[in-house]
Formats: sequence, C-alpha cells, structure tokens
Amino acid sequence: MLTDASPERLAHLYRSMLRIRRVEERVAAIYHTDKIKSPVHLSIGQEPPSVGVCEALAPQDVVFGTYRGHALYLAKGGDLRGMVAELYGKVTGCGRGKAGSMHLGDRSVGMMGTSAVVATSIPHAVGYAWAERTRKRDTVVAVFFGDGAVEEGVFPESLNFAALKNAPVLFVCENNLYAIHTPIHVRTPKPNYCERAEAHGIPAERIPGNDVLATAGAAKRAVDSIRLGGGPRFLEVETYRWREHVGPGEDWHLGYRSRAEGDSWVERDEIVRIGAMLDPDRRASIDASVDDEIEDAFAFAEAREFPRDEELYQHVFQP
Amino acid sequence: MLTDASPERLAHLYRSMLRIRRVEERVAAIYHTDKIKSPVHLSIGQEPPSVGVCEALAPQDVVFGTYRGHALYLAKGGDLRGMVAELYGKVTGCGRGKAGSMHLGDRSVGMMGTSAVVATSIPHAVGYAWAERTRKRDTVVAVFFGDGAVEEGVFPESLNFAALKNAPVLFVCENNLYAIHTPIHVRTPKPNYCERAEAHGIPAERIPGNDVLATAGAAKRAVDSIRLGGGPRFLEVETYRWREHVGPGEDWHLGYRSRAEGDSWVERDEIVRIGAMLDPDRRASIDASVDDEIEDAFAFAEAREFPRDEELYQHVFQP
Amino acid sequence: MSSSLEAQRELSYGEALYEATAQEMERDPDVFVFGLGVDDPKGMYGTTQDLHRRFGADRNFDTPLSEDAMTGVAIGAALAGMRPIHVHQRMDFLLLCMNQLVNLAAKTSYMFGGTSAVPMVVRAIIGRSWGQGAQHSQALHSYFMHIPGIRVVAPTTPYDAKGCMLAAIRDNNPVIFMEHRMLYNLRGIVPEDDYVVPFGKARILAQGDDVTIVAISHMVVEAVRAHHHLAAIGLSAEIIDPVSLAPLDIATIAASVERTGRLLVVDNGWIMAGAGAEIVAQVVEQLQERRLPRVRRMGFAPTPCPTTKPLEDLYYPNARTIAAAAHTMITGKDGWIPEGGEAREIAEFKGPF
Amino acid sequence: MSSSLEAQRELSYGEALYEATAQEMERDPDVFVFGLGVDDPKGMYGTTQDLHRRFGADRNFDTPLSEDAMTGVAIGAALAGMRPIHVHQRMDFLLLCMNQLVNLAAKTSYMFGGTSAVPMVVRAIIGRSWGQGAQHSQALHSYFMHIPGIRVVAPTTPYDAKGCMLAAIRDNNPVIFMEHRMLYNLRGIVPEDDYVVPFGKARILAQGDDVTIVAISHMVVEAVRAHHHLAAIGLSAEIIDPVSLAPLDIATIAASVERTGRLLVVDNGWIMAGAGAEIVAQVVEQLQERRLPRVRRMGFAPTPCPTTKPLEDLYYPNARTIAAAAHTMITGKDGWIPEGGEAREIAEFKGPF
Ligand SMILES: Cc1ncc(C[n+]2csc(CCOP(=O)(O)OP(=O)(O)O)c2C)c(N)n1
Ligand SMILES: Cc1ncc(C[n+]2csc(CCOP(=O)(O)OP(=O)(O)O)c2C)c(N)n1
Ligand SMILES: [Mg+2]
Ligand SMILES: [Mg+2]
Repeated sequence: MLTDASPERLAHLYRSMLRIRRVEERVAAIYHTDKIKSPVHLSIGQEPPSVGVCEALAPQDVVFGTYRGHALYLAKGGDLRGMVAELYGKVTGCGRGKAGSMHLGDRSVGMMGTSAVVATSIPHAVGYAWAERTRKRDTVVAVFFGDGAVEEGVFPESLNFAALKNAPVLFVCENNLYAIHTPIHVRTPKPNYCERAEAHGIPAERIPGNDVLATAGAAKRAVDSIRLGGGPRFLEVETYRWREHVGPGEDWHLGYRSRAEGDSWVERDEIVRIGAMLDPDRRASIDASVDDEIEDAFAFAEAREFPRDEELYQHVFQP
Repeated sequence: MLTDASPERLAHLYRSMLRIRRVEERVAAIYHTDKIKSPVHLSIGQEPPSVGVCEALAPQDVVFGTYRGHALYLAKGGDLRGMVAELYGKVTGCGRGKAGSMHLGDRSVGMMGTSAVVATSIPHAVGYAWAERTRKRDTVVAVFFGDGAVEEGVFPESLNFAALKNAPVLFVCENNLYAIHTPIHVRTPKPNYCERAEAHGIPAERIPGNDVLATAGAAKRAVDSIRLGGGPRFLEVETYRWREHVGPGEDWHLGYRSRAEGDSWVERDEIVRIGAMLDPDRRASIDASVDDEIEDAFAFAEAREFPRDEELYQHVFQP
Repeated sequence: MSSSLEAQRELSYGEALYEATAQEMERDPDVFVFGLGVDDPKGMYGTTQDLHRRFGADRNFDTPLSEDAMTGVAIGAALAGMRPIHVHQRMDFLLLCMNQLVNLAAKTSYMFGGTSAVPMVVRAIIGRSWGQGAQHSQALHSYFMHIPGIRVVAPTTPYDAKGCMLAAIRDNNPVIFMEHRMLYNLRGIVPEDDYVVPFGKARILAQGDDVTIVAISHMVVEAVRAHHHLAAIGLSAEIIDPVSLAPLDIATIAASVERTGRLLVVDNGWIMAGAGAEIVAQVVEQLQERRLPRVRRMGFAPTPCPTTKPLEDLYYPNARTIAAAAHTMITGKDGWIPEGGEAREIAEFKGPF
Repeated sequence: MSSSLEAQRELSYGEALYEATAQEMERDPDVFVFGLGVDDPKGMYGTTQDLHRRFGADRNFDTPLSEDAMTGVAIGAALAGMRPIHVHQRMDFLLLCMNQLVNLAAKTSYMFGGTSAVPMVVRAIIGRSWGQGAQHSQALHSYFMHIPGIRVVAPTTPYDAKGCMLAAIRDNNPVIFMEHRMLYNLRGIVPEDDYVVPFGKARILAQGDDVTIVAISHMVVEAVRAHHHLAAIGLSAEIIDPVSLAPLDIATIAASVERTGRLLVVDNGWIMAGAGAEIVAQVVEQLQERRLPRVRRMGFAPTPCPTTKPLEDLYYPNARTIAAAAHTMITGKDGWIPEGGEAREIAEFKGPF
C-alpha cells in the first residue's frame, strides 16, 4: 500500500486509533467486574471515521456525536482520565458521573456533546454552526451519526436548514450497515444517502472501506470548503462494528450478520494497516505510551470518589 | 387550445371545479355574518389538483388531506349538505359540528380525513395503503399536502417507508408557492421536490400551470401503475391560492406576493379555460344546477340545529 | 417624561412583549428571534413585527416548517452562547418538538455535569378563538412543569409579560413562555425601563376571605371578573395568578388558602394530571398539619376542543361559571350563576388566525 | 390438563405478554405488531419473538428509525380497520411521536364526529436499569392521562399483563401500554385461556388499615415489599395497584383511604404534575365532605436520571424508602428505615439493554 502521508502524520493517526482501540478493549475486559455500571456502545473497528475527520478539524472546531461516542471524544482530544472516571461513575468524570458512557462531552476541546436518542444532536450542530457563522467566526462544526439516524425526520429537516443558511457544518454518517440488529435493506429500499444530501443542494461524498487516509482527505477538502463559506457538506464513511451493539462482547451467534462478513472487515484492520506503514520501533514506542496512558487513566478512575449524595440535586438548572 | 378529452369528461371536470369555486365564493360572501364560526382556508384557484387527481381514482380509493380541504372533500364526492352544515356548526354536519372547516371527512366516499397540523396525515395515507396491500385489496390511497409540508420530517420518513413496503400510495404536493406568507425560497434553497422523492426510489412528476387535464393524465398514469403493484408515486402540481391564507378575503395589500404574480394566475383561470371548451348551453345548464345545489345546501345548513349540550361529551372514545 | 408619569404609561400585552424583546435585543447582541412567520406582515400579533428591520434579518427570521429541527437549532445556537427566542404560533405544535425540549434542552445541563447551558425561550401561543378546534387550542404547560430542568411561565398582565420576558431571555435555562391570544389586546401599565419579574413569585390580584381562586393565563382575567360578580352578592374571592408555574410559588397560595379555607383552581387546560392537580396536591401537603381546605378544580372539559360555538362555550370555564363554582363552594348551595355575556376579548376576536 | 390445574400455571410477565399477543393474532387476522427490533434475535425480551415466524413477516416486522411516521402508519392502518401494536424499546422515544399520539390518534374519533376509530396499542417500555441515564429511563404516563381520547394502562402482574393486553388490543381507542423492564422476569399465575382485565378497576394487592399505598408499575412490587417491612413492625399498609391510569378507579382508592386516613402515592415517574398529583387531588375531592386524609407523594427525584449507581439509587423510591415514608406518616416519627438490599430484579439485571 502506497501513501504520500508523512511518517509524522501516520504516527499520529496510528496513535489516535490505537488509543481508542486499547481503551475500549480494556473497558470490555473489565466490564464483567461491574465497575462500569453504564451500557457501553463500543467503537472497536470504527476508529477511522472519527480519527480521519478530526484530523481535518482545527482546534477551535467543534463536534457533536452519539451514544457510541468514545472514539469521537478521544479523537477530538477529550481528556482520557475524565472519560474513564465517567464510565466508573466517579465525580471526577467529565460529566461528574451523570453522563456515563452515552453522554461524553469535553467543551474544552470542542467535544460538545452526544445524545442517546438517535439523530437528535444533528440539528444542534446546525444551530451551532449557524450561530458561529452569524457571528463571523470561522468555526467548522462536524456532526457524527449512524446509518440509522438518516431515517429520522430531523435529519432531512436539518439538511434543509443547513443548506438554506449556508451553515458551516459537516455531516458525517458512519455507515456501519446496521442499526442494532437490523441491516440497512430492511430499513430503506435505496441507501443512497449521498443522493439525498445532494437533493438538498449539499455536496456529498462516500468513502468506502473504513479507510482513515481517504476519510481524512475527503474531510480536509470538505472542511476547507466549508471554512471558506462554501456551506454544508456530507460525508458517508463506510465502517464496521466488530462487537455487539451494546456491551463488551461479540455477537456473531445472534445470526443477524455473518461471521464471514465480519471477518472481511477484521482482516482489513485499519490500525494494523496504518501500523504497518510505520517504523517498527516507532510503533512499539507508541504502543507502550498508549498502554501507559491507559494504565494511568484506569488507576485514576479506580482511585477517585463517587459523587456525594447532594450531587443528585445539582446541575438541574444553570445559575 | 386543443384536447382529445370527450365532452362528457370536460363537463365533469368543469362541473366539479365550478362547484368548489361557487361554494367557496358563497362561504366568503356570507363570512361577515359570523354564521360560519370556523377559520376557513379557501381553495379558490386551487381546484385543479383535487379535481384532476380525484378523476383518476376509483370509488373504492381513498384520500387524505389538509385543513385546506373543501376542494378535496367535494372532488372526492363528499356530501355538500354535510359540509356546509359542518361549517355552520350544525349537528347535521359531516363531523356533527366538531370538525369545522379544517377537519372535513366523509368515509362513505373515501374522504378519510384531514389534519390542521401540517404534513401529519401523510403517514396515515401510507399506513392505510400498506394495510390495504397487506390484505390484498387493490385500493389506491392519495394524500394531498402543500409545499410547506415537504419540510416536515414526517414527509421523508413517510416516503422511505412507503418505498420500503411498496405501498399503494400517491403523494400529491399542491405547490402554491407559499406557506402562509412565506415564499418557498425563504424556506428551502432548492425546491426540487421530485428529486427528493426520487432519492427515495419513488418515481415523480411535476405538473406545471395548474392544469387539470395534465394533472388528471399524470394521476391516471400514476394510479394505474400503483394499482398494478408498482409502488408509490409522487406528483407535484403547481397551483396558486387566490385568496388570503385563512379567511374570506384577498391579501394583495400585505405585500408578501405581488398583485402581478396573482393576476397571471387569475387570468389563466382553469375553470374558464375548461368552460370555454364546452358547448355554451351545456355550460349554462351546469352553472344553473351547481347554483341550485349550493342554494339547497346553505338552506339546509341554515335550517338545522346546533348540537345539544350532551354532544360535548360524546365521541371522545369509541365504544 | 418624569418617572412617575412614565410609570403610568399603558401598553397592550402584545406591545409589552415586543418592547421587552426589542430592549433586550438592543442590550445583548446574542439575542435573536426566529420561528414560522415572525417577520411576516402580521408579525405575531405585532410582538415581533419589524425586529428584522431594526436588528437585521439574522436576528428575526422565518423558518421552514420543521419544528423538531428548529428546536434543535435553537439548542445548538444556545450551546454556542446565543440566546434564541423560538416562537410557535400554536402551543399544539410543541408536540412536534417534545423530544428536543424534554430529552435534550431540559437535560443538557445535568447530563454534562453542569458544563453546558441551554438558555432559550420558547414562546408558545395558546390558540383559542372560535372554531379553532381540537388541534389548535391546547395549552400544554403541565407537560413542562413535569420535567426537571425546564422553567414555565404564563404571564397574564402586560406588566408581567414584559418583566417575565426579560427574565426569561436572561435565564440560563430553557423557559417555556406561554401566551394566550386573548390577552394580546389587554392593556395595562408597563414601565419603559428595563425590569425583571422574577420567577417563582405569585401575584395576588384581588384580595378576599371566602375562597382562594388560583387561575392560570387567560383564566386569571375571567377569575377577576368572577371576583366582581361575587363581590356584587357580598362574597369575597382572593384571586391569585401564579405567573410562573415552574418554579411554583406554593407558599403564597397556601397562605391564602389557609386563611380562606377554600381553594378553587381554574386552569386554562385539561384538569386530569394537569397544573391544577399539582396545585391542589401541594396545598394539601402544605396545610394538612394545620387546616385542610375544601378544594375544587375547573379547566377544559375532558374532551378534545369542538369547533361549533355552542359546544365551545361549554368547553371553557368563564367568569360566570367560575363565580358559580366559587359560590357553591362558599355557600354550599348550587344553582346561582351571575348574568353576563361573553368576555369582550373573546367576543371581539376575529383573527388573525 | 384440568382447568383448576391450568389456573395454577405460572408464566413470567414477558411470557404473559407474548401469549396474549399471539393468542389475539391467532383469533383476529387484523392484529399485527411492529416497531424497532420486534423481530430481532432478542425479540423485545421475548415478548414478540418468533411472531413473524408463526404469523408471517407482515404481522411482526421491524421498521426504519422513524417514530413519528411509524406512529402515523399505525393510525392509518387502524383507520383501514387493522389493529396495530406498536412497540417502543424506551418510553422516552414517545417524545418523538407525541404529535401523532396527542394531536391525531387521541382526537380522531371526536374530530370526525365519531365516524372514525383508531384502535391501536402503543407498548412503551420503561428503560430503567443501571447507567441508562437521563434519556433512557423516563416514564411519561401522566402525559397521556392528561389527554382526553387516549387510555393508559400499566399492569404489574403477569396476570394483568395478559388480561390488559387482550383488553387493549380489542379496545377501539388508542391505548398506551406501559411496561417496566424490571417486571419481565417476575412470575405469576396466568390462565391459558383468553380473558380480559377490564380497564378502570384497581386491584388491592395487600390489605391494611394504617395507610393506603397506591403504587404504579414497578413501584407496586416495591410497595408490596414495603408492606412486609411494615408488617414486621406491626404496621399494616394497604397496597393498591390502579392497573389502569386512564380511566382511573378512584372509587376503590378513595374507599381505602377513607378507612385508613392516609394516602401515600408512589409513582414510577416524576412527582410534579404527575399521576400522583392527580390521585391525591381526586382523593381529596372525593373525601372532603367525609374525612380528609393525610397525603404524601413519592416518585423520581426532581432531577434528570443520573448514571452513576450511588446517585441512581437515591433517585428511585424503593421498598425501604417507601416503608420509611409510610412509617413516618403513621407514627409521626422520622428516622426508621428497614434493613434490606436492592430488589432482586434490579440487582440481577444486566441487559439486554
Ligand atoms: C430515536 C431513537 N430510536 C430508537 C433508539 C434505539 N436505538 C439505539 S441505537 C439504535 C441503532 C442506531 O443505529 P445507527 O444510527 O446506525 O448507529 P450505530 O449504533 O450503528 O452506531 C437504535 C435503534 C434510539 N436510541 N433512539
Ligand atoms: C406543524 C405545523 N406548523 C405550523 C403550522 C401553521 N401553519 C398553518 S398552515 C401553514 C402553511 C402551510 O403551507 P403549505 O403546506 O404550503 O399549505 P398551503 O396553506 O399553502 O395550502 C402553517 C405554517 C401548522 N398548522 N402546523
Ligand atoms: Mg449503524
Ligand atoms: Mg403552500
């Protein structure tokens, strides 16, 4: 495989994806202990869309995501300790133990939030983008959602308004071919998402193969155009979830998708592929530093306190 | 103007449109008396879409509509006395005085109902159509809605499900260029409704010029295909509202649309155009019979009773 | 103009809303207004009219028909630090965006551990007037009272309309601002200055000893009329307007009821599991150690709203039926009902719809 | 099997729902089930599993993620004479289709003068279990109690689950059928035959003289446990399950409260403007001429649902806190709370989410 990406860049992409993978593997490994009392929707296998798109974003840019939000949170630079402590329900978590796995947010790095109700943060991204543009800031907003979200009415409503107002927003559909156990063709006769975006006047591009470099490239082109006032863009990134919809395990036994289909994606593991482009020593050093960072974050989470009882009543309203 | 439509057919179309026009003109004329205590959304000028599409439907076919529903109710064969009595709030009205102008229905002729919340009867039509198909009946369902309805999320959700299930439903968008006082371009950057339907795999056709024969022709092709199992179709019928959005009067003085624009539509009055294709004697006899029928319906409505107090509590639940 | 003269200036309820909005838009560039028809020739009964000309097309704009996404857009803009005012011509249409309001707006502060705020005002107009029917006449305030994280206000006077609007815009939380169409033309004294009516403080609009009538939104106007009907036969009703429903000033209400021994709640909505149920329950909870009151609730008939006038007249409480109910509570006798016609604002209303 | 043996057969709540649905699908070809995931490998906790294999893919089918349109589709199918059962994995998602439920389904019969019927069942599962958080744990039954034209049931026992489901499917009106996930594995006696539990009839699950505890959905189970805690110290609590919330059998509740003099309502939802407010208000209205009771309400804390376990434990009422509250009401003394751990069904629940 040939690429003109610099070693620095490849190292960055590798590190970013690996970190997500390893954190989630650790979550899965300890899940049986019930220390994490929060339903987890793992991104294992789906690291490329978040990592690729976030590479194209500037620090001041912001993102919105979903309950399957670990990858995005980390790719956008969210605090790892804050995330793991949140999964543990500790008061030092990024949501003080009120967010759990499904509502990770870290405003300090532009991770604006997530929702567990499918598709419902899409219009937030559009509103945020509209607000920034109206105030003459050059922020770009990216919003991530699954192939299921496309079927919710709020998605086309949001496309229409974004196009109408030329809002600086990048719509990113992570098409992993399933919504829970339901394959796309059971939910829509023609999964031509790009065409639907284009019917609203929004340029769209489909990136096959869970390819982080292709995703990053397409995202860069889109973000550049958006930042110059070119209006909203749509990306459909093909990807694949390796684990069960929610929970730590695999689910090939359920039979709604075939092991062979899964294998074809696992064999083409993007982390392995990009890792292979790196100098082995460099790769080993990244591996080690990622492990250390994760070790630290879990130790931090273990050591910290749960919120005290009064916390229950706090933050219902803003002062 | 040449047409190969038979005199019988032209007479029928003329009569059907004229009847709608004259009823509404009478409504407008007496509105100041406050005998009709119900907000009225007149179809004057918009007779062709309802009359054209209903001509293509069979008696067992059903329709769903909106608060601007007089034309559809009458075109589908709804009882005129029942409609006028309903506007008067009489217990002999088609909704026993509980429906008013906005919720006309007459199940005996397949006028299934209307909603005053924009776009919300669209999925009913899809559900009805799906049910009929599942039970192997060859009913076709047509649903009428405005250009504003296209922006509501329930519209694309409904398109998707109809396409998925191959439901025998005809979507009819009456594009009168405005939603209340808001022109289309303020609401959508690209009013390519047909493209949006096609992006869901639904064949679509646009009929310009408020043309009843062209509408009827396109509707016939669509209905024939639907009835043979060809799945949903979409028609966009261009039309124009002559009066104010709600109420009996004109509203050129408001300035949201120009008098000149309006004149161009009024000059090309489809009722006059089709009337001119008829033998003058025949036309005069239709005119007279329509007037008689209307006279009778208003006399009926005037003479009937209001519901008694107990009626307030009836029909909340079905037994 | 001297400030005492100023204090005497009268505005209509609609004008008061307009003034509050314009003043705050002047003061704070992050405030904007949007919603179906806000910049159209009728300008929401004048409450938004010309704001786009004064402040620019970005600060008072029409939208597509997409209540759900538009509510999400407001939330997103609020997350970006702006202060949206989202206007709905009919409160019924909030049913299209309940998810954004309840699952998102109301929960954002809490879900993200207090790190995010959603300051937004949702103006919800109650669509009463003849023949509006079942889908254009609902008042759904109890839906929002039910949800932690959202405030609900329903001012009745022009004075409160302005002060509550300023408070709502400045509040750092989502606020449902309920307005009744029959109130827009009512006039009252409104200071020109900027002032805030704090949430959580009820108003006693008329004093009395025989019964406490707590009324909501337009029913306050009818209750004040009922007060006069009752006064004419020597009965004295205290009239309380909660103004804000969440937070709810139960202390003021309970103190009054403790004195009068009778509570009549007149809601401008359905009774079952509504605001009136909450007010009765809280009053009883508060007073049970001291004096248990007689209670009664009035509100919409337990039916969808019919269109025909004779049934619609029965559907809504009015000054006469309120007075009759209070009379029965006080005297224990049924059957008295004062003379009188329909409220002026109802009789005169003929649109705009 | 003899019929007396038959009557002893035990099923889980989930199995009872499955059996009712399958029996009615057998009897009436117009009944069908649909909703996200109904035919997936987990089959809604088994309640819909294999119905598509037994009755065909048209009668138990998965849908796109389009709650709003899918509710409209159910209404349309009902208008065509079918009897849809629409299943929602989380009651929270009903917020996406409130418009169809409230503005359309509930009003169709009335708006069209009684000429149209919308028979449909909306199964709404309450998503409690650890870490579900703010958007996956709401119980919104009071929203539907508020609306004329819609029925609300929340059975707690397997017996009622089956009987209410059969009643709901046969009802000619929209019925919100609320199910709590923590109930699915609870077992009880369920006749094999077809039987209907009529709406509007409350059940007395335990008799007592000192306090009447009215509990809703899963809280009934906790209240019965509280009854035992109280019995252990010599206090006797009557436990009432309203089963159907609209219509509400206030007569049974009021008669009990008249006897005990105390009413504790334990809702499985928020308190403010909720079902508990309605029950308190109606009981007070009924009894005010005879005996005014002491009242108290319990429910979710007035906050969104937090995810961390220690706060979540405080958020929900449980057998111990219910017993403690009842004890205080009866004895006037604070401070007693029984020993005991978390309910088994909660402790053991680990999905499926
Ligand atoms: C509005 C709504 N409906 C249903 C659900 C239940 N649900 C949770 S995740 C999910 C699947 C979503 O699929 P997709 O958008 O493709 O995201 P993925 O999980 O594949 O990343 C569903 C149906 C939900 N959370 N929100
Ligand atoms: C969901 C909803 N939003 C807003 C309104 C207020 N409203 C009534 S009619 C209308 C315009 C609809 O325009 P269109 O669909 O083009 O129909 P037309 O009136 O032009 O026939 C609006 C916005 C409504 N009734 N329902
Ligand atoms: Mg997916
Ligand atoms: Mg239009």
